[in-house]
Amino acid sequence: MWGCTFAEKNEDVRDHEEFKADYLHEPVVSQFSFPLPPLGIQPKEFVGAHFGKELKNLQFRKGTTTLAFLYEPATPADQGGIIIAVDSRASAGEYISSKSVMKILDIGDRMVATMAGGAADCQFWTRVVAKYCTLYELREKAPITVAAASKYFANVLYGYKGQGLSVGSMVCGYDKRGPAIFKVDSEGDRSSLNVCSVGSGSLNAYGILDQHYKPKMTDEEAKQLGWRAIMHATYRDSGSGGVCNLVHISPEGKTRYPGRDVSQLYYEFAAELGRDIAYDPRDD
Amino acid sequence: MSIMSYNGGTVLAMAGNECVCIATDLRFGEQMTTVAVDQKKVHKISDKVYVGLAGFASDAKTVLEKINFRKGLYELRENRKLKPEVLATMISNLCYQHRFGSFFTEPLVAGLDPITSKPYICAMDTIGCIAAPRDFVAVGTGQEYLLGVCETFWRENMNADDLFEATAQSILSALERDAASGWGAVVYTITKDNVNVRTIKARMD
Amino acid sequence: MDTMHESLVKAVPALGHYPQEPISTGTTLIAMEFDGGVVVGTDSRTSAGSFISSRVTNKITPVTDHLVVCRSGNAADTQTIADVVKYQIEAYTMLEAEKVSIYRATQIFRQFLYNYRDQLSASVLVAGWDENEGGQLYALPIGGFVTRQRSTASGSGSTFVTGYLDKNWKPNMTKEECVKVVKEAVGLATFRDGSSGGVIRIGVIDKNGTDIKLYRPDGNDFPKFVAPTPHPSWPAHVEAKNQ
Amino acid sequence: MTATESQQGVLKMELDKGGAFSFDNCFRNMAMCRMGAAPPRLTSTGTTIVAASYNGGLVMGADSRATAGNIIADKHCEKVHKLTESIYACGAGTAADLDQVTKMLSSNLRLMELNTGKKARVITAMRQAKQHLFDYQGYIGAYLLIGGVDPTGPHLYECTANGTTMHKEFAAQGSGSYAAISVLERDFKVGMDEAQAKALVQRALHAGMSGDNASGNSLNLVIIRPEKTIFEGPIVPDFCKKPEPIDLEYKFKPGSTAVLKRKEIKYEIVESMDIH
Amino acid sequence: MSSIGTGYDLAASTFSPDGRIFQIEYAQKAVDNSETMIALRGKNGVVCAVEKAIPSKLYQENSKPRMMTAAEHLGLGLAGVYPDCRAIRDYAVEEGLKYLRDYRCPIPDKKLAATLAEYVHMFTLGISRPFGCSVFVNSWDKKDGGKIFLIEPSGLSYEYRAWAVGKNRQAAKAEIEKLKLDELEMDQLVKEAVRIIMAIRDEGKDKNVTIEMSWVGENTKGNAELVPNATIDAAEEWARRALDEDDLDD
Repeated sequence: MWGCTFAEKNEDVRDHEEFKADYLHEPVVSQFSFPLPPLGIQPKEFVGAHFGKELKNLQFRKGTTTLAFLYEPATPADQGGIIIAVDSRASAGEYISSKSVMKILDIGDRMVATMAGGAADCQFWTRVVAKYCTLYELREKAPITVAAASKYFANVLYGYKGQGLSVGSMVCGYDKRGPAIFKVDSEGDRSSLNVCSVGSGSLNAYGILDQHYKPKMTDEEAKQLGWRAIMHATYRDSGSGGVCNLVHISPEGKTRYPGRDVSQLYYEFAAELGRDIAYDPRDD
Repeated sequence: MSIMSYNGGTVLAMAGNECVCIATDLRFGEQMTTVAVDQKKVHKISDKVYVGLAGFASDAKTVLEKINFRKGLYELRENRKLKPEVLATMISNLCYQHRFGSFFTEPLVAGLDPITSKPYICAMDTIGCIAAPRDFVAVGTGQEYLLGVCETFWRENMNADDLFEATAQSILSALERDAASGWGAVVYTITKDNVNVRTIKARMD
Repeated sequence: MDTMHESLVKAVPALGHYPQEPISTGTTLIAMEFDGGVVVGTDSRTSAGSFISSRVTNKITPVTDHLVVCRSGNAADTQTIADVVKYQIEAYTMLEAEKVSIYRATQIFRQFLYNYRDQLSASVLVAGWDENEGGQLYALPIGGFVTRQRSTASGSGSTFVTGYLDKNWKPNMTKEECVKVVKEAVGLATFRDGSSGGVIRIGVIDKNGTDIKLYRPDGNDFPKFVAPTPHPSWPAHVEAKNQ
Repeated sequence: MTATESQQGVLKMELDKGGAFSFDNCFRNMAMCRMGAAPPRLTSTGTTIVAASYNGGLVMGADSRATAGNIIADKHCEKVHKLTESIYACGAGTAADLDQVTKMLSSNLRLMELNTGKKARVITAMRQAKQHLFDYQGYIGAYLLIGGVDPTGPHLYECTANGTTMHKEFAAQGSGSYAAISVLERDFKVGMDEAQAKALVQRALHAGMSGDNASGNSLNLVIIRPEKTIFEGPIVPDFCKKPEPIDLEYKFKPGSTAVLKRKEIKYEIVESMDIH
Repeated sequence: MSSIGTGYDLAASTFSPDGRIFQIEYAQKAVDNSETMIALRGKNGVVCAVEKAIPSKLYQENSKPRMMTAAEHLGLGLAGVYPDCRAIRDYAVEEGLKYLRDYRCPIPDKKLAATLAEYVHMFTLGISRPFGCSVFVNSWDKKDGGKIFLIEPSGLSYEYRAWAVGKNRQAAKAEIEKLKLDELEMDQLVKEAVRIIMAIRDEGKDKNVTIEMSWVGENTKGNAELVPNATIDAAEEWARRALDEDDLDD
């Protein structure tokens, strides 16, 4: 399996490796493999050619806004850390297939991954990563770093590059090195960022983040920024909507906040500005 | 992607007792992006006759202009008010004239007979096939969701208030599941005395 | 997009889009000249794909009292050709106060078939009688080529019976002999050809006009054939046990 | 622009009021198609239509479902079109085409009746339909059963979109025709009486409606006798009825919908429309 | 042509108060003034003869033929304004070819005559001037025998047993009527035709004239051909003797 083949084949450690292989039954991380079509058929093209790109139940769940950013506490009363905020819509074409998808998936106590792209792809591979991380911690007697977890994730995705996986994930967490966000996608990209947004509504979210983000914020400011950015993204992007789920990861741990209806957020926002957003019926 | 869902938008009409309701969403998009939230798809043609045009926005606009032109010509020639049936036939013929190169818009007509106040609603496909049931019609991206929900929300002989609630709740339900429509909705309740236009609270995502 | 898009013209019955298989007369047409007239014989099957849309079609279309046209190919095309040519012949007959000769009528058919050879799928036999030339039979395959024939077969069923016709045609046949051979040939063709079938229609055109007779498969005078019975399909050792 | 020029302009616009097809959008539509936009669905009467003649008359019938893709676009659409008092046409195919073709036929036949002072004949209707449809080479998707009684007796013709016509004693068309024609082939007899013919047509329609996704809801019948035409329908067969009536009424209390803004449009009271 | 046009003769589109179209009558006059042309139908063929003046010795022999063909089997004899004759002949050939292409058989004489008559008639309706010529259409086939059609400038077309047009048509017709045409063999017919042309010739004008002649009949296998000069010369010789005998009888 892809995850298992990245052991260093260094001459010096080979004996040790062989010994381990022979006498220590190291847990196998994942024996999963996709049954692939024979004769070099590419699944993606095959589905496209034979069922058409228009077919509704083959349009995988897409359309999302996810964001995450790091911040430092502005006052000693604040904790700082990472804010992760996402919408909750799953759509297939114009059809909203779910209004309440949890797009922040746990990887560990202080680590989460967000999902954007194919929902099934994200959920499945996040589970594989989580399993790897757990086994890693059991084996190494120390929690895995965000960098290592995200690298494993990126390697897995790179192995399937070009076969039609659709994943855009942010692995966010607090480890011994501090807070970190790694953006990972199905093209094999992996990059460490302080402010990050992924999904069809990401550009809209970036607009808000870039305007209002400060490296030092109070916890409340940071949460407001997360909600606000998601709300604005869902407003412009028809692929995003529902409620805004928000997670705050601080040095102490992970806090999940209940979902807030983005439509409600928008009405509150408009009221705050005193702007009349209700359509005024015009005469014809 | 179908050209019919490029801009998005949904129109619904329901018939009651001497009243009809016609509801429209307000979104104007370009595929996934919402460009404007003040684009109603329902247009007044005469006092008691309204037309809804869902589909490709630029064609909807062209067709609306053609409809208004023909309606003007009709009133000048015939010197009488346009009945909703007559308007529907007019639009049907207009659309069918473009049978082999159609406008990508599905017209919907709702109104009351100017004299008898008999409600009339109908929907068409892009080449002008009229379907005029007695209960409700819907066109646009949310059509499939609307037809389902209206089956239960519609009742015989509703008065104007009940009809408004049923129409508003139907379109709100459809907007819950249709990503290409929404961002506010307007309901026109046409009775023999007046037309009530109400902007209802809808989701903004 | 454009509503004439290929996918919209094709049949999707499950989606309520109604099939548009072209209706064609996959046909057997047999005809023979005799001294003083012509005998034509046809089957009566009209099919749209694998569906038999009519089993009692009359493929012998009268154009004048002394002229018939036997149609094969796309049904709509051949019907229209017959209609238009009939109209032209009637118009000429009136304008010129003279009967149009069979040869010239054939040439009118040819003009049509040739001018629209790219749009139409039609092949016809023109059979008739006139005072100058007597009984005449012309074959016009797709494309507008004309030949006068003493004995001919066309349509999908013709391949099965050309040999039979070659064997049974002889010079100076009488009307009765011709009718017998033609009927037998149509019977043979419908027996083997999947797109021919139904009843047999035999038309005789001579100086008295046109006389079309119909033979039903359940009638006594319908040609009957017995196909060789098959051998049992069991292997020899199983066959032995069965006995 | 001089006065005459502007008059001519108005005149030209007036003339653009229907009749011939316009091909203005064809190039644009084909270009958009190449850009990858999918064409809209058209309503089609994926249908079962049936007709059978009996001793002296004719029974014709159709289901009432119109479909657009998988949606039932109309549950009670009228597929039995009246052409004249004693000639009717049932249609299958593209719904808009059927409406327009039958409308054209009925007006042409009526005009002819007024001009000649005689009742139109079925064969006239058939030939008009055939020539119109052949002109458009099948692109007008109208499949018709044209039947009626005229002074020469009862006649039934089948006319396809390509312009093929056939005279028949009994016929079925539409996506449900395979089921319907089987029933007709089995049970049709020459010289039936009216009740038998009506029962047969109804049975054939039931077969089509239950066997075909695109047919159903209810059926309409027309019985054409030499002296009188009787229209019956809509008849809802048992298997097309809603399995359970709705017990629970979804009735919203007034005020359940949040209204953000409202406006009232009053009608102008106009005593008479004087337009100068 | 007694009355003067008084303004009603300026175009073929105008009737005179007494119901005549002068332009057509003038066109007919152009034919009446031209050289005499006769056509005779005998037992098994048709001959057509015309007397032609030779205006100058510098002309090539037969430089202005009046006997032409519309198709192999259809002889045309054209009397009147010469360019009009050519135009009619071109049209006739065209129609003949069109018919051949459409129906793969030669155009029937009757059909060509009707077509030409229709064409000529069209020019009498006022759009242009009428044709100033008359056309004999001559044919022969085994079944129907010989046929003579004449198309006049008015668009009239009749079938004749024999006919004459041109300057001395009355005299020629008087001569023709004396013949028992149905009994005449082809060579006899040629001789009689020449005799008639010579008999009606204006006194003292027998210099610088020639006879052009075509025939179609059993002897030509139904093809319309010019009569060979030798045959004409022989016929002239015979005719001269016959005429001399007549003179002696008087």
